[in-house]
Amino acid sequence: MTELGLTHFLILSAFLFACGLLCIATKRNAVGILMGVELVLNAANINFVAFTRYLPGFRIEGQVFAVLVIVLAAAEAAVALAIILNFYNNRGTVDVDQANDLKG
Amino acid sequence: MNLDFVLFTILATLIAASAVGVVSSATIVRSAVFLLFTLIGVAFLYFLLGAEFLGATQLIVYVGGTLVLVVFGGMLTTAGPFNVLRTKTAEWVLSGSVAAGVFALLVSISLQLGARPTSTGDIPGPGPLGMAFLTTHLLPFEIVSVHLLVVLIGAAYLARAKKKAGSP
Amino acid sequence: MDPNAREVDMIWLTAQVFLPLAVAVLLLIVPGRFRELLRWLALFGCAATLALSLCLWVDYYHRVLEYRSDRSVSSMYHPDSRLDARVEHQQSLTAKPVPGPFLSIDLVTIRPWISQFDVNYALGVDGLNLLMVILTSLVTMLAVAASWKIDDRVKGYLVLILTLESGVIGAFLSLDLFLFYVFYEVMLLPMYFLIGMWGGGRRKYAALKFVIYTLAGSVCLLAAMIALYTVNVRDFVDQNVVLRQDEEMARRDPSLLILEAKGRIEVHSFDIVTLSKVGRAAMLVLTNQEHRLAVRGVGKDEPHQPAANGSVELFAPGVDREAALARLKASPVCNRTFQYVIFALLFVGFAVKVPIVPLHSWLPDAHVEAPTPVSMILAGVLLKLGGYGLIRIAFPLCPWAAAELAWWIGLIGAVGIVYGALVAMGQTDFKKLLAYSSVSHMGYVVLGLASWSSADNSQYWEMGVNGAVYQMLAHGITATALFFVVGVVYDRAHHRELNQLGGLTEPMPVYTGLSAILFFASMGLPGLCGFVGEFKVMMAAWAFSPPLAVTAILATILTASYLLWAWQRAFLGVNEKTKGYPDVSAREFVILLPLVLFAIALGLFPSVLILSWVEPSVAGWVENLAPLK
Amino acid sequence: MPEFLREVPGRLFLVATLLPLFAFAVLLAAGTVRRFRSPLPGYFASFLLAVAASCSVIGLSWFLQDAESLRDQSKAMAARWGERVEWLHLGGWKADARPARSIDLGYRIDHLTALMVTMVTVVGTLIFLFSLGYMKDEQAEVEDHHAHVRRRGRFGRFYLYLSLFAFSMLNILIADNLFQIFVGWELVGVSSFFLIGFYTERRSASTAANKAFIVNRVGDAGLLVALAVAWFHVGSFNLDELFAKAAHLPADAILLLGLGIFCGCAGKSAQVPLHTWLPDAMEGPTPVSALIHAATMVAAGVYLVGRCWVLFTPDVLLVIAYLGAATMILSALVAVVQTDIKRVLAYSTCSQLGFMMLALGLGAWTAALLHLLTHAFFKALLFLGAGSVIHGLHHEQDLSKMGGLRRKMPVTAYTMFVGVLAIAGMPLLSGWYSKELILSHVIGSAAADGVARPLLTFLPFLTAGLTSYYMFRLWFLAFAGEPRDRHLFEHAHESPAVMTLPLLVLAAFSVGVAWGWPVWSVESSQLAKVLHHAQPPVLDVKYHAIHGKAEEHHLLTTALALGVAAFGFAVAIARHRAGTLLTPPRPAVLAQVLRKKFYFDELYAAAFTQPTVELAKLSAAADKRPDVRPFNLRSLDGVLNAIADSLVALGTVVRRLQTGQLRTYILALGLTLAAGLGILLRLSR
Amino acid sequence: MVESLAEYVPQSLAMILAALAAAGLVFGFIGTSTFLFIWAERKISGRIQDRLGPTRVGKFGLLQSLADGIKLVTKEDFVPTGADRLLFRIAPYVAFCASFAGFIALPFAEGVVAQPLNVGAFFLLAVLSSEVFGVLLAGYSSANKWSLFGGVREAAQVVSYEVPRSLCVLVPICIAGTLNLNTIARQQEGWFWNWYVFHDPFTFLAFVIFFIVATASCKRAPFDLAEAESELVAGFLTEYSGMRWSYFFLAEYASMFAVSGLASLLFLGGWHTGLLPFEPAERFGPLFGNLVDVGVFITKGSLLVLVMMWMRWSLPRLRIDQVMLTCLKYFLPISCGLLIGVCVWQLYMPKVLAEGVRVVLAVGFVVAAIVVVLSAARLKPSPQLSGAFTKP
Repeated sequence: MTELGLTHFLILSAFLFACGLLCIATKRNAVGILMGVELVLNAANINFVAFTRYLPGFRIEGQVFAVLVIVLAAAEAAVALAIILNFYNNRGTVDVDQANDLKG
Repeated sequence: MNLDFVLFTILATLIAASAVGVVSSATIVRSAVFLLFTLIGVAFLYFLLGAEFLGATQLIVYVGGTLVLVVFGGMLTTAGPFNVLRTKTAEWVLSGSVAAGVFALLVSISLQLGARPTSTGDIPGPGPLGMAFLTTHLLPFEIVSVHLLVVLIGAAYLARAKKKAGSP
Repeated sequence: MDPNAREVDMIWLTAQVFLPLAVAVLLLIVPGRFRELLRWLALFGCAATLALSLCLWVDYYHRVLEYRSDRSVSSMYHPDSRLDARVEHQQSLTAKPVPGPFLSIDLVTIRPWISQFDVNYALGVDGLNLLMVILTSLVTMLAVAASWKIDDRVKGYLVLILTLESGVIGAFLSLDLFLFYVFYEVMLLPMYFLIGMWGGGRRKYAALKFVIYTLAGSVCLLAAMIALYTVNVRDFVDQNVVLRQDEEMARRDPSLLILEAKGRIEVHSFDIVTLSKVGRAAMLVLTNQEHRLAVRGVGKDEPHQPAANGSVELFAPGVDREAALARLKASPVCNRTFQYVIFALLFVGFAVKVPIVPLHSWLPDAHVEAPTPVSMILAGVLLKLGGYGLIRIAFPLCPWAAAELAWWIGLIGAVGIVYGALVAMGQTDFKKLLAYSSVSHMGYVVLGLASWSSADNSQYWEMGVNGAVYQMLAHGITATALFFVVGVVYDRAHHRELNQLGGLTEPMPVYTGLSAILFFASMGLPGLCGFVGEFKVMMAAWAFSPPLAVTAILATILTASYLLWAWQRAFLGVNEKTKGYPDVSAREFVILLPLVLFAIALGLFPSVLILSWVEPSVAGWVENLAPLK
Repeated sequence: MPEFLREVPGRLFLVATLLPLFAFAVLLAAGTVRRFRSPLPGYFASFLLAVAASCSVIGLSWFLQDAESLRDQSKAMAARWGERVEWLHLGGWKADARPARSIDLGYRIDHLTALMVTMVTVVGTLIFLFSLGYMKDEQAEVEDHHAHVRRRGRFGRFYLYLSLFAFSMLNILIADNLFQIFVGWELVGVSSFFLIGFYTERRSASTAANKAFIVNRVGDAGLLVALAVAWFHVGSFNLDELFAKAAHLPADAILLLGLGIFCGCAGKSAQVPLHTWLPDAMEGPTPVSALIHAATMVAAGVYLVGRCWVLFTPDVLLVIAYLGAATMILSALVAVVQTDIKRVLAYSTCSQLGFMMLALGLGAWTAALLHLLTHAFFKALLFLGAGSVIHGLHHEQDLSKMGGLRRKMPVTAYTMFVGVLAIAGMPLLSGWYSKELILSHVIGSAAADGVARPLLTFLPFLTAGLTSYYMFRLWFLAFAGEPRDRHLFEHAHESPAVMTLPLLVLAAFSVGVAWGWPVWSVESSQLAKVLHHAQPPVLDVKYHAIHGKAEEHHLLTTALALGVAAFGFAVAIARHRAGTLLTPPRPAVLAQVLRKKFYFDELYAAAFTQPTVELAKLSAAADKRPDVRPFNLRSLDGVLNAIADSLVALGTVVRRLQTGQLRTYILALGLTLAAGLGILLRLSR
Repeated sequence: MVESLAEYVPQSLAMILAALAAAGLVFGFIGTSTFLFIWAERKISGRIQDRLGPTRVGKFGLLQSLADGIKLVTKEDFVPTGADRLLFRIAPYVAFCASFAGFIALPFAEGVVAQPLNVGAFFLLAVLSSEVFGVLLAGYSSANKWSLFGGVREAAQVVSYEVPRSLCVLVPICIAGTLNLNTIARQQEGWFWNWYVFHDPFTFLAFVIFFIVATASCKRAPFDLAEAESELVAGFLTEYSGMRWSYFFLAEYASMFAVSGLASLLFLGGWHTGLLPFEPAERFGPLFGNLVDVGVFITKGSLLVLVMMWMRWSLPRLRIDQVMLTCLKYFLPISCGLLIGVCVWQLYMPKVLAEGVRVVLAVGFVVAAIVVVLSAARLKPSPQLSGAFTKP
């Protein structure tokens, strides 16, 4: 295990993913949830780049995907923030527990 | 025990610790700071893996752009100084166990995956990447471009200052 | 065959299907305030569609007569009238573009559409669906003419009707399950809006009910379709296709031996003709008659001269019979449950449309709430799609289950006849009464189809199917007309309550006269169109099961009762309220007259007008299935 | 004579058949032209039917010549007097498979057909003529006193229906196959429907029309069964083929075939238990009653039984005989108490038809059909006479208001008296010949078999007596004695010549149509001899013994028949003298039963009509209930709605899962992910 | 360097050592230059404001910065009540680390770079843009509303200006076809008209805009809205004192030099003099040549820094809305247009014409500059100022 390999990155990414999940699941602040999403996306990206490195078939594709993910994450953050701001304008809070209009 | 491994260990520790920090921080800006470290760590992880372009992109887009936006948003929407929204312990336990379960499963899958023979090699630089974007992966590239345009307009629309009725 | 004929077929059929849609698009461009222009455009569009289908018909009829008069080919004129023969030819052309000499009276076009899923753009005309297409275009044209009074959102209304026509014609003509399904759904939406936006008081309820029922039916259809798609049909399609796939596979994975690859090839298809062959083969296997399964001769362009030794040539030329048989027996298609389930799904899918009794509940609502022209289309055309689906899809695709369940299907049909008639008798709403009479009349269609007689008595079955087809046509004519009749009186009275009508004879003599003919046509009076189909069905049903036939025969009494009762209540007697009603206007007369004339002409000359060119197709259909039992 | 008629003279009859159809078509087309009510349609239709009548008379004479000259050349005969054309082709498209089957249309003329067509066209022409006068009112606007409305005249429409009827009736007669007969069967049914319901404003009329059609449909259903059996077992509807193959059919098939055909005939000929429609059918205009419900259509049943006699097994024949007897006696009894002039005649018709059926059932084929022909003439005469009376009395039909009318309308009175005499079996009048023949056959069969079936032996004589009684009763009530309603009497008048002329002609026919030489010998009736040619050959063989016995007891029969008739006449005249013709029979129960026509209508209403209507209402309710309550499980629609409702209820339960809390969703997502990963792991192992 | 070290010590150790050495050098350069720049700034401001500036400590007041430094180091490290202590403390380091990291990829001469990167330009932009984070945190964690305003302004401003800055950087990169700064500099070897700034009118404009935008992103006046003494006390710096305060200044001056260095690398020929048509390192030997190169590079960078200072004391501060407006409504579209323009130029301009334009542009600029300088030299100092030169 001392030789650096794919597994290490995958485990790191899994940890990041779990943290992201936990972050989304526990934060009540909408911005915090957004951060959790970023963590999850980063976890995915780590995987992509690790595959790029360690799997010959992914030399380009892994990077392409990682770039796309980064770009989309930025876009997502922008839209999410716009939504959050709107929500804040309407409700005066960013507590997602207040955002229960979809309650069945 | 080579340098790469050591560097990886350091970076991984940084990333993991600050990720934990993100989760456990009570205030949003602190979370953001920890996230900053995570992201930077990830960026350096890319450098470590040889994906310089990606690392730089991660820095410029995530750290310089996204995260600033996030913090910005956090500041704009915080009702009072260092506002804290707490979650119940039960929820923490529940979410924590789910996350732990997912982590465990992912790790076991990772072990299986990592056990397969892999090969290393240089990662292509920005040139081939750009070529790929303009040739074989043109469609996703274009989709993302359009997507960005839509996001630009959409975000501007959503966040625009709404004229209150009565105000000029 | 003339190689250009393929292109010609393609153009004809495509035009037939999409002409109404094109007109609809044209209407979209015209600004909504030119109402008269919109109406005339739509009418001309429908008339053009009708003209097109009549051209097809003239051509088709001409060829039928030609073949029949030409004794030198008399031995083969029959096979040529079978759509599947033509389809096979066409498919082999798609696989290997070497046109061979071939004579056919059917029009077929097959083009790859979604080749990943083996979906073809396959349209074909034989007697069966040509009849339905003509009926559709006629009824739609009259419906558009009947819509002249609709002033509310005329443009959308006309566009929807034209779209509907496209969908219906497409569904009638398509030879590919997937394409059929697409058109089937295309039809659904305009109908929903037509009922839901231009309907009567409870239109939303009715429209929703219609959609839910139809969707439930089409979901069944979809499930069956997908299940059938999983069937490996490699032994039934042109072997060039298999060869090509073999090469492809070997190229992709060089480690695979050619032989090994060949064993692994799976060909899937949505093609109705191919799948029906599989169905027939499965039936032979399931009835322990697998020794009769045979491989078709190579280069035999006149297919299926029924072999003297009773063998049924289903496997494509060049197939190893033993291997194919083994593959067939191993595949789930030879599983009884599979067959039953598929058939049940298909049957339910179409039963909703027919509608067959426990599934008919949408029909009265939809009919009652729909505006008159839409009711006309609904009764005249859409119900036929169910019957047509049973003929074209449900029976050929699962012949074994159909044969096993034939008696029950017949029973359902008979029950439908009686039940529909009884419920109709209990109605006081004129339109509802007609709606239930549709249920009753379509029961004859089911009964006629179900009279599966064994090989020796196959003429009776043929007669039954003929009768079913004719009954659909007749019902198309009479129901359309009767709904219009109701519409006419509704325009004057603004209600449809039978007990408050009455005494229409005196103020509206011409209307009464025309209605009388239609009523009696619907009742099955000899000399009018309703009789021929019912009579044939009864005769066929007797050969199949006398109790069912007796039920159907006795139901004629009920039919007479409720129609006469309605007649008495609506037209006879004295009613102060109806005294001032004007007689039919010129427009109404012009709409009713063709239908009345058809009702008479079809009753007097069924053979010359219809059956002489429909029957070859029906005969081919029966001849495919009857020898299996 | 055109060439095409000379080659195939049978076409004369075809022309005779199609001429009314032509009239029908022309009138139908003209009907769309508004305000079409000049007398023209009547003249047109009458003229065409007269042409048809002359065609058929010529045809008859040619046929009789041919029948003599080509006696032994059945093939040539068939070629000259029959043709077929394929109407519907079925199956058999393949060169190698079973032969094609087709439903053919065709005609075949034999003695019976020729005579019947002639009778129908001649009687029809007379009735058409009569109607010109009778329906004259309809040429202008009409005040309907029953329904109290003014309405347009329907002169053209009347002739439209009559023409359709004439065509359909002739179609039945000339048809060479069961299918065509069925078609005609239905068509006469529908024209009868329209004619009975001619006065559409009257509820009774339209109800009677419905009743007639529906009861006829019951009969037609039987006929359909027969058709189905024929088609399945023989593969053809052609009568000759059916006759040829009848012997080889399975027993149950032939039984079903016979019963089915008889069922059709019973419906058309108003035999018990399907007889109830005929009296009600008198709602139509009187010429219609004369034409359809006396002379022709109702006779079609008898005709068909005669036509298909070969197809009946002894069992079926017995059924026919018994039902005929029942019809005969029951109707006769009911007729005794009727006071409506047309109803008396209607029941009399029923009774006479039963008489014919009985005869057919017993094998008196020639006699029955002879009676059919003679009855057509004198019953048409009687009905037209009644029509004339009604016309003269301004649509008053009640016998109890008439009386002494012979002074006001002598032609009608005396022509009708001829009719009464004929039906009562006055010797040397046409009715006598046929009745004598039948009764002698009855006696013959009784003598041959012993009095095995006493009812079948005695009832005909009883009926003969009753017939005599009620017919004379009718005449006396209407024409003899003093007028019972002064006012009515004052305004009564003799009918115009266009109406009395047909009466006179028919009276002449009623007297002499069955004559032969010597006139006093029943056996020498010319008409019977001609008819005898058409009799199925097997009959002579089967009933040889009976015929012998009948010859033997001929005088006895004559005496008996005359006796009962005279007795009936005597009773009638006695009661007339006593003025008790209108008093009901003594036991009040009997009177009630008779007045209620043996409760048939009530029985049917209770047993069939009401239950069906109730069932219909029940099914309608079971299909859909107007109230849309949730979980209404008592109707199909309700069940479906209940399913929908329960789905909605399920939805309300399931929607609680949607907390609206983001974190819940994320947890669910996480769990799903974990589950998915777990499955993945499991699978990859 | 790593290779030569690796001959004596293990590979990994050699790398660590090399990294340490590079870090030390960079840190040293930053410290030294900051001292000098602060002195220069004060001197220049003094001159521009018609006064002398520091004169007491050392010759020309050269050691003034050192004295200030000592003062700052000895000041109390003060954290206001209610502040987020952790964030308050790390904010200066974040800011400084970002600027510092920029130097990692900044080549001073051929191969004289801490870590040669293929995506150097990109990396430089990336790390420099993250400097804003420190400011933001500082503003937030101070629990002071002026600070918060400053931080938020800074965030908005920097994030916005980053876009035109990156676009302007792309202009020379489009010509060079690489992100490697070393290569870009090498491509501008030779006469000064080989500099990308004179490549075509678009690059010329791009340089101008880049310089303005870079000034803004270093939150230098007239874009120093984050501090804005007249409005926000001292903006994000309000609550800071001592070492932490000085880290911000280190960061600011470092990033000033970093962007100036980037500008000179991208537009002004990097370490090439522009007057010698050859590579000094090849002609004068690696050591001397590199020294010359480094000198040239530092000179160029410092000159640009001086221009920034000149601008600071010459122009009034803009309002925050004007700042944003300038960026979003003018610089952004202009820089987009420049990017497109330079691409079109490269693709469709005939070679000869392009060369002509380049020479005309370069020579014209130089001539214009000389004319301006000469005419400026003829100007007499103002009477008030003239007194300053005379000893009191």
